[in-house]
Amino acid sequence: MRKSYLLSLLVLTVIFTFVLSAGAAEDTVKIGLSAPITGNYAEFGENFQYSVEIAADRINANGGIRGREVEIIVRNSEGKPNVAASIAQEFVQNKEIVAEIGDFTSTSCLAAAPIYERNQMVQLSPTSSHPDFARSGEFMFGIVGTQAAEGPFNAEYIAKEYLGIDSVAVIYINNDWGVSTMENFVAAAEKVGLEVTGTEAFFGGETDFSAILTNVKQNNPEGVYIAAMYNEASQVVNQIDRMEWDVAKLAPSSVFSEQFLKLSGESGEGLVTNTFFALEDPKEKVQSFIAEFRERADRNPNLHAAVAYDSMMLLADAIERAGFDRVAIRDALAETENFEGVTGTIEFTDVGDVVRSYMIMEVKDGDWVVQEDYR
Amino acid sequence: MTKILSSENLCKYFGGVRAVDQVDFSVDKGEIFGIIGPNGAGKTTLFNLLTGTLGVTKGKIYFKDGEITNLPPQKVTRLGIARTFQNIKLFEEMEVLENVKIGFHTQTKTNMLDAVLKNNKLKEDEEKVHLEGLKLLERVNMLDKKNNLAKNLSYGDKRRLEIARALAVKPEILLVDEPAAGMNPHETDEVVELLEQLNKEGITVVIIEHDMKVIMGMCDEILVLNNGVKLAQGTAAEVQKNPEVIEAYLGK
Amino acid sequence: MAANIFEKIITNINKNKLKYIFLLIIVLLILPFVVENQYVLHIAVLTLMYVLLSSSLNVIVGYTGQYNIGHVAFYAIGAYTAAIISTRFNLNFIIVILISGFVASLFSLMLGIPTLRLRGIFFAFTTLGFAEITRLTILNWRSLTRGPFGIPGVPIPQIFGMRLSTNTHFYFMIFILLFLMLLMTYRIINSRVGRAWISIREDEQASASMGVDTFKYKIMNLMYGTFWAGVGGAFFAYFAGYVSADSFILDESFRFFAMVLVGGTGTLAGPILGGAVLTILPQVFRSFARYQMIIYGVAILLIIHYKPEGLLGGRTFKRDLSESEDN
Amino acid sequence: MFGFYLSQLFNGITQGSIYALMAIGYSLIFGTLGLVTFAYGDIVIFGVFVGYYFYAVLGLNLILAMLLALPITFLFGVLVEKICYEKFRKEARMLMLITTVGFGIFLRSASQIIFGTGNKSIPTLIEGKIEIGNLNILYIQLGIIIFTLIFIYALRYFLNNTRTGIGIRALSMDQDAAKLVGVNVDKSIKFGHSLGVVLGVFGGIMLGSFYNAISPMMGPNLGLKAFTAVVLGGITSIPGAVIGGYILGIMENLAVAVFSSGYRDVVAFIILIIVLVVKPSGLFGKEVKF
Repeated sequence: MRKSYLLSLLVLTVIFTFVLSAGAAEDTVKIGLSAPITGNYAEFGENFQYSVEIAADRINANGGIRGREVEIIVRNSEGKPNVAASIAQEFVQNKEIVAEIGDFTSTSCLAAAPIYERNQMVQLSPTSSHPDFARSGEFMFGIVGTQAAEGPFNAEYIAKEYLGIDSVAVIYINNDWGVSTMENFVAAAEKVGLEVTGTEAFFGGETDFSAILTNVKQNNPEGVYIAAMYNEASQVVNQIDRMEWDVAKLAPSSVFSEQFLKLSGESGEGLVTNTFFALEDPKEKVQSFIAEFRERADRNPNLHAAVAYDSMMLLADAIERAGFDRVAIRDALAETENFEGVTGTIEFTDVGDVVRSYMIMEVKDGDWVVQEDYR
Repeated sequence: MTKILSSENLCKYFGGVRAVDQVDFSVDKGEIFGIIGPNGAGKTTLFNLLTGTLGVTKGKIYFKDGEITNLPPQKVTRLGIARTFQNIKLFEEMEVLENVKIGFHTQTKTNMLDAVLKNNKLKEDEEKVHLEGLKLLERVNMLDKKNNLAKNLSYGDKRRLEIARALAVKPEILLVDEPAAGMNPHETDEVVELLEQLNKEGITVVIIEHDMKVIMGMCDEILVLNNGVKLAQGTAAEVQKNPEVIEAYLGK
Repeated sequence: MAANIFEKIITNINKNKLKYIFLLIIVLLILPFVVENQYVLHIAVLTLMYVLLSSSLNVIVGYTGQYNIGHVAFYAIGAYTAAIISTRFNLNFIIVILISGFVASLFSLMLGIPTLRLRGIFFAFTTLGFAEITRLTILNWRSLTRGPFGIPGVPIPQIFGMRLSTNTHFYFMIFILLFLMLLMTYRIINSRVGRAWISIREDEQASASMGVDTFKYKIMNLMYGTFWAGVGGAFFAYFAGYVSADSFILDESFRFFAMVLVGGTGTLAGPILGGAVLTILPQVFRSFARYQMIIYGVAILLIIHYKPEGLLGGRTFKRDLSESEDN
Repeated sequence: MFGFYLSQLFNGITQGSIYALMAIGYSLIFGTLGLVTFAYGDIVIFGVFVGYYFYAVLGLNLILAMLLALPITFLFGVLVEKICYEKFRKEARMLMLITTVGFGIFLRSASQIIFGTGNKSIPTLIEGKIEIGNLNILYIQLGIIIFTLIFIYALRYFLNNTRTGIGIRALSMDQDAAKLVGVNVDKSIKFGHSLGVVLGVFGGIMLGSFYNAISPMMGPNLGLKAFTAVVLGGITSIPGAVIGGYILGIMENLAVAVFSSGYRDVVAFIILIIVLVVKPSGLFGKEVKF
């Protein structure tokens, strides 16, 4: 009986190939979504998928784009740059796909960029914050704002002005995002006279930060800047608390999520970050997105989810104006003016990224509370 | 008669176990030399020491004019010492002929570059190895099985193939470890005949064997070991008369 | 039963090897002219690349029986060497690929000298450690490797003034590399050197008794295999135009290993089939998004259960590669 | 300065105690099967998630939920053994190596789908701490160390004095010989493997409870650490594995103190290679056939 395993596997393969290549209905407009659905970044990829699908369903409920239904083609990039490049190749080859949303990490976006650029298809990344990404091509767009903007804000307004501290240590995750966040923050700190007492790297998946924190504490900084995603950041604040170290805690917007509160509990109290998406934003479109997201994902959306939603809406807006031609979509996207998303007003710079303005947010009594409005 | 292989005060200890203890012996060129002793007497360990498979704890080993103590096995082989193994160590997933071909390793020179370029050196080597390999197989009556995998051979064939493989090394001295173990009388006779034939051609043979008929019948000289210690060395007749040997074999 | 047909096909292929090899080469040569879908070509390039990599691992694992489970390290070293050299010096890509292979080979020499004396599984542990050390060093040594950012902008290879930038160009590039690799390996395996390698796999002690300097041959074997891993890495750097440490995680090593075992160890054809199956399968299942890796894991388990000796029925390993004691 | 290294040493001991606890189960599995497994971390995390499921979804008492997870993971261990090892016991070791890799991939992805992709928080099992001078020692830390000691002695007793235990020990020395003296090989392997899994899951629960978080992606790293500890200390020597865990923890933390935090694992692996080259059987292991 065992012998039939392989054969059935082969048969399945053949069937799936046919299913995949089978033609689809003519009256849809296809958008590719490249996201890490499995692997270390799976939860972020999952956020992408929920948000983009919510947006697509909205658009379709309102009659689609130019009368056509939006169809999302999801591909799993596993968080690997070379896989993201293969997906890019698949997307550009499929003539029915008019633009792409993704990927999550900057390295994946950068690896896929040459292929999208060569084949003249928009790659709109919701989360790539590396300053080089949007610059890497005409067809590359990033909407989360770059670290070149967020770093100075965190150093100048959060650390110096809001928290009123003069020295800070940086703990950062050793990946493309973390290093870029650290470097931009450190550069900005030097400019505004914020002393950086030390930088310490860790690798994704690390659970024990006591050694790093002991190192950092040596120099007695007044604050700790935690350049990490919420899961590691919550570990860091937990362990700061366990050391009974009374220090100001600040972090980039990546920590803003419900999960952070759950995982850090009381030790997260007083952590300051920035954001351009707030759950208490009274705007109807924001609240209805939050409600819909909660219903599907059973949790509140975070910043990553919000920008993914806006990415789809932005593309829909551009396609509505430009039609279904890939190059025309690129031009329309670049010309976007005053687009009102759930993450505020979006307009692209000449290179294709967005200059964000930020709110200051702090964890108070176990909740994210906006302390200062956009500036 | 000149000495070809000998040892001086040879010892091998495994922790507290004295597997071979202060053994002196010498093999003369051209003879058939038997090593006997009860199980665990240290016969195979002695072979492993002589061929460099195991390092010695103390003592010296000489081959012809030079010392070979603790030389690695491949160097020992290059000097002209070949062996077979008690528990048959063929290259099981290789064909019979290929097994023999490896024996010619030391007599050929092909390196990786020659192989890649498929130059004359490779062709000459391959031709030589192929022809001589076939000759050796013919000698042990296995020509018809040249393309069988070694693992599929019968027990007797495996033993014979091991001897053929060892002969490919073109040894001056051949160490065979229980070549007739597990064979029927007819097969045993064949092996004895083969070894005697080889000896006539000038190869010195050292043999470990449990079958006393075989040993007593063919050996010029015999070394008796017991618990790692040498009991006696001499002709079959001398050994058989030695009271210590009788005691070791028959008990008190 | 249907499965028997599959068996028969395999036997038939084994019988008429030359014919089928010839046929396969013809098909592979025509492929890029017939297939217009760039995605399919892209996957075809990746497939040939993985076949090269799994074949290079097979040289080490399959022919000499050294458990190298850190093969990805040499792939990474090759890729990074190519990326670093080609972005700093204006060298022809053929030279860069060769240098990358040699650098990978050199690292394997450094690893092999102290560790190849270790028996079977212990050598495996050290290769695993080496793979992690390599990846982490790439991430840490920012001045040389740009750390987690990876190295973008690997120049487009050129030959005789022609820019090799399309999938078809890369297809022929990897095809030639793979062809060379297989031809060279075939010749070596059927020579004195290859026999020595295989004899080490079969029984190291007996091999030494035949006069084979087993340590030297193990080193040579490791260096030869890792040379091709380095070449594969360099090709990857050119093909992707971008290298980053995320591509060289331990999972990739296990993937090579799975390819060799799934196809069948110690045969030239095994890793070719294994490499192809395990490269194409995940692509086919990519649209299953979050179920993709589940299917991938199950597929490996099923194939190993169905055919422990590999799809093409290569030899099986002895349970113990260690030397048996005989006292 | 001295105080700094002292507290880093203490950090190392803390982390080492967790590695040590994880290494016990790994060592037992290694001894029983005679092979490394690359699914250990994933299996352990899966087990912890089973407990988490009882606690968070079914609303059971935390300790009860975690205790309930143990017999379930025992049964799960039997299943794993059936899938990954049973058929391949007489085959080459590398087949089992790849089946564990395949199973690890499968289980990790399945866990992400069943339990969600995000980190989950687990409350501390035992709250509170004692202060000695400048050092704060949490009860949970003490608990980890106490359990480690208990396991070493309990396992030693079990392996030396019970029928099943002696069977498992015989297996780790020589499977064929074990069979000859009447050990039920199949039952012993399954039992030994499952026991290792349960010990691992218990370690995982303590780990989750200490760091207050678990995620399906923690598996591979955890498995690699347990593996390193076991190889460092000496394969199949359970006290050796525990000491290996402590050495690993201390080395990693001192590496952060002396070099840079990025090189923490590099140092660990370099030490691993050096130990293997100098003494392949590990620091405290006996010479074994592998």
